Amino acid sequence: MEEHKDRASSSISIALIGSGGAGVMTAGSMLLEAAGRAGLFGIMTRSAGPQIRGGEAAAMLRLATFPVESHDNEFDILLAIDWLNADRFRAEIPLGTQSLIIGETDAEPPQAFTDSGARTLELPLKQIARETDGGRENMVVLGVVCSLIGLPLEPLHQVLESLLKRKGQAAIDSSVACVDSGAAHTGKHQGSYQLSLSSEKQCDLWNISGNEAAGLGAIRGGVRFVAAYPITPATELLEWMAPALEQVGGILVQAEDELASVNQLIGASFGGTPSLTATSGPGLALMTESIGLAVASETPIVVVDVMRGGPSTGIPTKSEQSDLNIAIYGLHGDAPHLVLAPMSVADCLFTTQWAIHLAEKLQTAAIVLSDQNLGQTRAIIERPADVAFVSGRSIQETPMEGYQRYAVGGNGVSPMALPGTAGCQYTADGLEHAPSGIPSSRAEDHRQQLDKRRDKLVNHDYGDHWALIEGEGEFAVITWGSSLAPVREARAMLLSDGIDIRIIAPRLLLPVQPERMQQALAGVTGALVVEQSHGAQFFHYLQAFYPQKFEFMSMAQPGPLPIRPEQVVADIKTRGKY
Amino acid sequence: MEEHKDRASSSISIALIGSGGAGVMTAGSMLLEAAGRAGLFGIMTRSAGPQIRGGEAAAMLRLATFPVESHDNEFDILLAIDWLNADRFRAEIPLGTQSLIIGETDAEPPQAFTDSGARTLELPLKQIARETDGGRENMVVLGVVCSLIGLPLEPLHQVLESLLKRKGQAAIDSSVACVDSGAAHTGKHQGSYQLSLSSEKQCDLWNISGNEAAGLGAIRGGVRFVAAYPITPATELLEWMAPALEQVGGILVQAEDELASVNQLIGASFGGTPSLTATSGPGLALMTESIGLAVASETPIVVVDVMRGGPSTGIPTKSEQSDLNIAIYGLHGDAPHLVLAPMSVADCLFTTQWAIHLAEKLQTAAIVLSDQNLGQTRAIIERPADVAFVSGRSIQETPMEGYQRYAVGGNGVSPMALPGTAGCQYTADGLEHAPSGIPSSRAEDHRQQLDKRRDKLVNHDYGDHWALIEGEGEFAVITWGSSLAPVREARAMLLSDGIDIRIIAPRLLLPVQPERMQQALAGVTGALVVEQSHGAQFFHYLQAFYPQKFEFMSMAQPGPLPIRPEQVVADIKTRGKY
Amino acid sequence: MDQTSTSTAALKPKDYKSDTKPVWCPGCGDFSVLSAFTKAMAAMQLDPERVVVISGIGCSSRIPAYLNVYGFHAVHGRALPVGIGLKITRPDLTVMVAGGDGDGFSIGGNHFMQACRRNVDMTYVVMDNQVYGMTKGQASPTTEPDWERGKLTPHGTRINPFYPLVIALASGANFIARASSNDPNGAARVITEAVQHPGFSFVQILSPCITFRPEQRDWKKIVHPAPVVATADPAVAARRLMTDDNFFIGTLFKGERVPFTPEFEPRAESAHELETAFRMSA
Amino acid sequence: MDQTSTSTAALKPKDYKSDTKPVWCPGCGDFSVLSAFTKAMAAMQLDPERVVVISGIGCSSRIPAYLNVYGFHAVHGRALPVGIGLKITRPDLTVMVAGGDGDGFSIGGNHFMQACRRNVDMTYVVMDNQVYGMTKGQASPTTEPDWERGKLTPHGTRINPFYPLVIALASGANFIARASSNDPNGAARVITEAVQHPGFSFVQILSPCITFRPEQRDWKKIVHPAPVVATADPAVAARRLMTDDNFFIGTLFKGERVPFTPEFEPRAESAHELETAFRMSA
Ligand SMILES: Cc1ncc(C[n+]2csc(CCOP(=O)(O)OP(=O)(O)O)c2C)c(N)n1
Ligand SMILES: Cc1ncc(C[n+]2csc(CCOP(=O)(O)OP(=O)(O)O)c2C)c(N)n1
Ligand code: SF4
Ligand code: SF4
Ligand SMILES: [Mg+2]
Ligand SMILES: [Mg+2]
Repeated sequence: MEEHKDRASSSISIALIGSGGAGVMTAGSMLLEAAGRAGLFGIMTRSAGPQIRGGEAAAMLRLATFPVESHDNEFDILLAIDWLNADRFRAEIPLGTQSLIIGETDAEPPQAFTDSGARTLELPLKQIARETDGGRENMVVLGVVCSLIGLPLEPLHQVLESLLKRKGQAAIDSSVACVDSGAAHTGKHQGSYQLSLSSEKQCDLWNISGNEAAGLGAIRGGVRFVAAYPITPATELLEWMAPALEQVGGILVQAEDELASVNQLIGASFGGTPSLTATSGPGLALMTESIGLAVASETPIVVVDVMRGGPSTGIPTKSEQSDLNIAIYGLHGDAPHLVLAPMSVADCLFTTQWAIHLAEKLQTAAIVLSDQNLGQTRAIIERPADVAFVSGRSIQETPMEGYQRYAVGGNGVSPMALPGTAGCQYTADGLEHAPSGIPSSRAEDHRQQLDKRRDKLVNHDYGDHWALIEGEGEFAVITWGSSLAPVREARAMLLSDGIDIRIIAPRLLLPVQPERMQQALAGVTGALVVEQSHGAQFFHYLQAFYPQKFEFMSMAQPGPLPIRPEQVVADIKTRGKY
Repeated sequence: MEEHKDRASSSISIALIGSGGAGVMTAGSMLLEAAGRAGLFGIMTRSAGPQIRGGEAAAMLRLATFPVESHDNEFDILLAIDWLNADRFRAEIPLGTQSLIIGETDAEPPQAFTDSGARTLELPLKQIARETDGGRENMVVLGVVCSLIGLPLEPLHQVLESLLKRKGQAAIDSSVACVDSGAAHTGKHQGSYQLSLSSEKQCDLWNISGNEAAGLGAIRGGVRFVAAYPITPATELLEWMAPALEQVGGILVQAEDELASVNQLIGASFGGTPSLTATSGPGLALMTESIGLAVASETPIVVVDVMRGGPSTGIPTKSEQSDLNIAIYGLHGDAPHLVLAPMSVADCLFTTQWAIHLAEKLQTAAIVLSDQNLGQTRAIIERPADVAFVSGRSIQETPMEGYQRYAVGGNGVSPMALPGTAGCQYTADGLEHAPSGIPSSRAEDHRQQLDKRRDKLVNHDYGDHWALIEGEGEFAVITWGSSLAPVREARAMLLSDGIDIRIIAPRLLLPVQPERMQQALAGVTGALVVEQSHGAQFFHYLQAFYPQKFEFMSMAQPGPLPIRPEQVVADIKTRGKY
Repeated sequence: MDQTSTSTAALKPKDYKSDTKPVWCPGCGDFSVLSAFTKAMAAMQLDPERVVVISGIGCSSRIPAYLNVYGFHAVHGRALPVGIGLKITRPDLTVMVAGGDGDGFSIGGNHFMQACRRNVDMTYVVMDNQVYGMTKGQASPTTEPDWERGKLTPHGTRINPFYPLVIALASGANFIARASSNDPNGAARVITEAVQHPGFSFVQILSPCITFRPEQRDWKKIVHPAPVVATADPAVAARRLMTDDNFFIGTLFKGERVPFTPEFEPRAESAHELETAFRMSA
Repeated sequence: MDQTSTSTAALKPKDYKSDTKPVWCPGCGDFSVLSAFTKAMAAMQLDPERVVVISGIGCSSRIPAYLNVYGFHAVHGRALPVGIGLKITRPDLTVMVAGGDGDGFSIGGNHFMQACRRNVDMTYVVMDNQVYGMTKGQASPTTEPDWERGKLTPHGTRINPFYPLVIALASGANFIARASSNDPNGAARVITEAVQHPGFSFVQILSPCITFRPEQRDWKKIVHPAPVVATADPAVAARRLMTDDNFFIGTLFKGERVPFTPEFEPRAESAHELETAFRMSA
C-alpha cells in the first residue's frame, strides 16, 4: 500500500441509499466503473434489508488514488434517493461532522444520521429527473456525486453508453442528461470533496469481486470440475464459474446438496481432474465427513468457504471470520489438511490458485477461507500477476510391478495412478490401510499412514507466500483474511503519528509454520490479535500453535459490522501501546 | 484407586484366543462374571480379525482385587484354543518373561509370542474336551484359568448354570465337567498366578460396559427420546437403550441417517422431552451443522460420540481420542456448547447423566466424548452412586404478555415455553434473532445473542466435577478420558518408587475453566500431556485455553494400541523428570 | 369446510397471523399460502398454542414466524425430522411442516421419502415454485429440464424432474394432494383435509416465484381441478399420476396405511429397575 | 452373453479377481455377487484398468478391493456422487457403483433418487440383504416391517418398506433389473446388460446375510424368473411393479431416456481469455 499524505483528497467514501426499485445498486456500480476508467481505485459493498427483493438498499463506495481494500472510518457523502427504512443502515454508515448528507428537498433525513453532526444538503432530485424524458433519480445522483468529488463526467458517459447499449440510444441520452443535470446542481459544494486525480492513468486496472477473483484463480490453477449447491454468499463464485468453465472445457454440476457436491469432487479428482467447490458455513459443516475421506484417501480437492455470520443459519448476507475453527479442526480423527485465507479481493485469486496447486501437489484437501466481505466486494484493482501455480500432481503414469498407492517414504507424497493406467489397479480407501490400500487396523500401518499424511504437509516448503509481513515495530498486530485491510489502514494512521507497528497476516493457516512465525516475531515484545469473531478463534489458534513468551492480546469483534481502522488504532492506544 | 502393595497377587491379566467358533468370547465373559461373583474387580476387552464373523478373536481380561480400568503392562497368561492367525494379536497382548503361554499339545505357539521369553505349557485341550459328552475346549480353558489363578470353581458353576439354562441341563453338566477337568490338568502350575482373594466379599458389584453405563446415565438423567443411526462402536449403547427406554415409557427411533437423528432430537426437545443420540466420528461429522442449530435455537440435546480410530472411516473397531478437535471446535460460527468426557467405564454413567443435566439446564448442545475403549470394555465395578442430576429445564409454564423466548439479561438462560402453553407462541430460529426470536441481522442483536449463549455457559458453576485431581507433586500429568486409567496406574508405579505426581483430568472440556485449572496447577513447574491421538489435540487445546509460564510436554500416541502404564512412567523418566 | 360455528369465541383466520411482516417480494405466491394456512386453522378451530409449524430454509420456509402458533425455523432440508421427533414425543400437538421445493426435494429428498415411509401423523406442505428463490434463481428438482435461466445451469438442468406426488405415493404417504396459491380457499380446504387425515399427509402447493420465474404468473390459467375424487387405492392413484400434467388441483389419495404411533408416555418411576440387570448376584 | 472369443488374450473371470481375501462370513451371498461381477467383466472383455468400482461402507461395500480393477471405498452412503463426479469427467471409463441396502437406500437414499434422475451412464448394483450386516443386524429400509430381530427395532420397524425398483422407475433410472446371488451366471448376464445399456442402470441383487438373516437361505426357493421381457415403457413397467412380490428375477425396464452427457474436454489454452471481462477498457 502506498502511503498517502493527504487522506482527505486521496480517498472519498460515498453511500447511496434508497428503497426498492430506486436503483442505487446500479448507480453505485456505474460510479465504481467510471472511477476505474478515470484511473482511480475503489471498492463497493452492498447492504439490503430483510426483504428478498424490492426492499431498501445501500451501495457503499470508497474511491481512492491508491488501492483500497476496506471501508474508511467514516463516510464523506451520504446520498439518499428516499429515506424509507434508511436508518436500518445507520451502523454500517458512520458519519462525522465533516460528512455531507444529501437528500430530496423537504424530505427530512432521519435523526439517526443527523445526530452525527454532519452537514445536510437538500436537492430536488425528483424534479431534476422529471425534467428529462425518462429521467431517473439514480442517474441524477451519479452526476451530483461526480461533481462533488471532481470526477470528470466523460468516463461516466462511456460507462452509461456501454452498459445501457441494450436499452437503446434514448435510454443512454436520458441518463446522460440526468447525470449532467445532477452535476450542475451542486452549486457551492462542487468539488468540495475533490479527489486528487493523478494525470498518468493506471493502464491495467480490473473491476472484479472477490468471488470472481477466486473463480478465476481456480481456473488458472487448473480446476476443470466444480460440483456445488448454492448458498449465500458463495453463490456468485459458482455463478461466475458455470459459464467460465465451459469456455475452458470444464463443467459445473449443480448437485442435490453439499454431501453430493463434495463427493462428486472426490470422484472427479480420483479420475485426475482438479476439482473445487464453494460453500459457506452450513455447507462446510455438511462436507466435513467427506473432506476427511479426501484426506485419508489422499484425493486432492479444494473447498472455498465464503464465510458469513454464524452460528447455524446465522446472518447469511453479512461477513464474519467465525469459521476458522471448523476449517482448522472440524474433521474427525487426525486429518491433516490445508487451510488458506485470502486477504484482499485481489488475493482471492492468488490464494485460491495456490490452494489448488498445493492440494494437487500434496494430494490432500484444502479449505480456502474467504468471506462475504471479500467475496461480495467489487473492487478496482491492479491487474493481478499471472503466477505459475498450476496443478502438478505426482502421477504414476506407467505400469509398475507391485504398485503401492500409499507407499511410505520419501517426502510422503506417493505417485497416484489414474484409472486407465494398466497394471496399477488399486482401491482408494477411507478405512485405514496398508501401503497397498488394503484395509488394515494394525498399529504399525496406522502410524505409518498418519505420519505420511502429516509429514507430506509439514515438510513442504511453502516459501514466503505463507504470510504477509509488514513494518518493523516491536509491537505486532497479527491478523488474517479480510481483517488485514483495516489493520493496514490503522498502520498508516499510526505511521503518520510516527509510530510503526509490525503486521503479520498468515495466508497459510494450516499446516502451521512455527519457524517462520518465530522469525516474523523476532524482536516483538507484544502482539494484538485482530479478528472478526466473537470467540476469539484466531487468538486461541495462535496460542495453540505459536505460544510465545509474551501474552497475546485479543481484539475480537463479531460481524456484521466491519472492523474500522480507527478501532484498531484506539485498541492499540488504550492498551498503552504507544 | 486403592494402592496395592503387591501387584503380582492383586492383579492378573489373561488373554484367551482362538479362531472362529472357538468360543473364546463366551469363555471370557463367563470368567469375568465368575470373578465378579467371587468378589473380584475386572475388565474384559475384545479384539477380532477383519472377518465380519467367524474369524480369529481374542478376549483380554484383567482381574484384580481393586477396581481396574485399563490393561496392565503385560499379560500373565496367554491361552490359545488354536493359533490360527493368532500373531495378529501380538501387539495387543504384550508378554514378559514371567508370562505363561498355554496352547494345545503339539501346536507350536507363534514365534511372535515366544520371542518374549515367556514360558510355555502344552495341554491336551481337545482331548480333555472330548472326554466329556458335548464337551468344548473353551470350557476346558475356563477351568485351566481358574486353577492357575486360584479362583474357586463354584462361582463359575453358578455362572454356567444361569447362562446355559436355556440350553438345558445336559449342556450345563457337560460344561461343568469340562471346567472341572480343565482345572485338574494344570499340575504344578496350579495357583502359580494366585490372586489374593479377600475374604469379605464386595457386596454391591456391577457387571457393565461403558456403553451400557452411558445408556443408564442417560435414562437416569431423564432422557426419554433417542433417535439414532447404528455405527460401531456406539451401537451397543443404542441397542441397550432400545428396550430399556420402553421400560421407562420412552422410545428409540432408528432414523435413516445421522442428519435425521440429530434433527429428530431437536424436535423432541423443542417439545420438552430430554433427548440424546449416540454415534462415532463419521456420524458426529454429519451432525455438526444441526448441533449448531441446537446451540443457536437454544434447544437442549446430547450427542454421545464413542470415538474410534480416524480419520474418515478409519479403524471402526479400535479406540482413539482423536475426535477432541471436532467436538470442541467442529461447529461453524461461534457456537458455544458443552463437551464432557467420561474417564472410566463407571464414569460413563455419571458423565452422561451430568451432560444431560447441563444441556437441559443451560439449554444448549452437549457432546459426550466416550471411546471404544470405555464403551466396549466390560467391567466389574462398584455400584455407582445414584446422583441427583436430572433434567431441570427452565420452563415458561404460564401465559406471559410479550413473552420473549430469547430474552437477554440474568444468567443468560431464558425460560422456554413449550408448545401447548397458551400466549407464549414463538418461532425458534437458527437465523440470528432479536430476543423475540424474529430474525435480525442487526449488530446489536447479534452481539447480545452471542453474549447470551456464551455467558450462560461460562457463568454456570460446574463445581468440583469439572475434573479429577489427584496427587501432590510439582510435576503434573494432564490427561483425559480413557487415558486416565493408565496414567493412574503409572502414578501408582511411581509412588512405589516414592515419587508423587499430580494428575489433572478434566471431565468438562468445554466451557474451559481457567480459574479452576490455575488452582489445580498451583505449584506445578512442569506438565506432561498424555493422550491417545496422533496430532496431540489435547496438548494444543491446553495451550490454546490454559497457557502457562512453563511449557507443556506432549505424549501423544494414536490408536489402536492402548497406552500402557509403563509407557507413561518411561516417558516421564526419559524427560529427566524424576 | 368454512368455519360455521357462531360461538363468539370462534377464532378467525387473522387470529392465526402474527405481527411479523413477511420478507417476501410483493406478489409472491407464498402470501396466499400463508392465508390458506390461517384459513385452514380457523376452519379447524385449532388452539394456536397446540399447533407447531416447522420449516427449513428458503423464502417459503419463512412461514412459521408469520403465524401465531409455535414454530421452528430449522436448517435447510431438515424440517421433516424435526417434525417427526416432535410428533412422536408430543402426539397431543398438531404438527405441520412447510417449506420449498429445494428444501424438501433436493437437500431434503431423503427425509421426504423416509417420512412418507414412516407415516407419522403430520402434514407436510411444500410451496413449489420450481426454483430456489432465496438464493436468487437456481433450478430446483421440480424445474423443467430445459429452463435455461437457472444461474448454475445455463443450458437447463437436462435431468429428469422430480415428481413429488409420485415419490410420495411410492414411498407410502397416506394423503396426497396438490393445491394452488391462486386459490387460497381451495388450498385451505386441502390443508384442512390433510391435517384431519391420519398419518403422513403431503400437499404440494403451486406457489409462483414472481421474481425469478415471472412466467409462473400464468399458472393461474393452467391449473385445473382433478377430474375425479380421491382414491384409497394406491394402484388407482398411481395410474392417475401416469397421466398427470402436473397441474391438476385436488386430493389424489387418501390411504388407509397404518400411521406410526409408538406408545409414548414417559414414566419416571421405573428407571431404578433397570439397574438390576447389572447387579452381580453373588 | 458368455465370452465367446477364442483369442488367447481373452480375459477370464479370475483375471478380474484381486488377491485380497474377502472378510465376508463363509456362505455370505456377496461371494456370488463378486463372482457375477468378474463373470460380467469377462463377458464384456473390459480392460481391467478402464473399470472403476466405487462403494460406500458395509459388508457388501467391501467388494472393490476384491476386484482387479480400480476401486474407491468411499464413506457410508456417498458412493453414487463419487461415481457421478468420476464418470462426468472421465467418460472413457466404465463406472460401476456397488453397495448395500442400508448404504444405498437409507443414508444414501437421496443420492439414489437424484442419480436416477440425472441418468449418467453408469451401473449401480445394490446387494440387498434387508439388513445392516456390517453393524451386526439392524433393520434396513427394505426390511419387512414385522421383522422383530432388528436390534434397534424390537417390535419391528412398523414402517413401509422401501421398494427400490419402484423408486428407481419413478425417479428416472434408465435400466432396472433384479437378480439373485443364488444364480451368479444370471446375475452376471444382468450386470452385463446393465453396463451396456446407456444411462443410469440399477440392479438389485438379492444377496442373503446368512449371519443375521439366516432365513434368507430360503430365498433360493422363492425367487422366480420374471414372466415377461423387459419393457421400454415406464407405464408398463410401473404396472408390472404393482404386482411385484419382490422376488421376480430379471430385467424390468430398459428405457430410452437421454443420458446426462455434458461435453467434457478440458482445453487449457483459453483460460487467459476469461480475464478480458474484468479489464477496465479506459
Ligand atoms: C446447508 C445449506 N445449504 C445451502 C443453503 C442455501 N439455501 C438457502 S435457501 C436455499 C434454497 C431454497 O429453495 P426452496 O426450498 O425452493 O425455497 P424458496 O426460496 O424457493 O421458497 C438454499 C440453497 C443453506 N441455507 N444451507
Ligand atoms: C456416517 C456413518 N454412519 C454409520 C456408519 C456405520 N455403518 C457402517 S456399514 C452400515 C450399514 C451397512 O448396511 P448395508 O449397506 O445394508 O451393508 P451390508 O453390511 O448389509 O452389506 C452402517 C450403518 C458409518 N460407517 N458411517
Ligand atoms: S424470490 Fe420468489 S419465492 Fe422468494 S419471496 Fe420473492 S417471489 Fe417469493
Ligand atoms: S454379516 Fe451378513 S452380509 Fe455381512 S459378511 Fe456376514 S453374511 Fe455377509
Ligand atoms: Mg422453491
Ligand atoms: Mg444390507
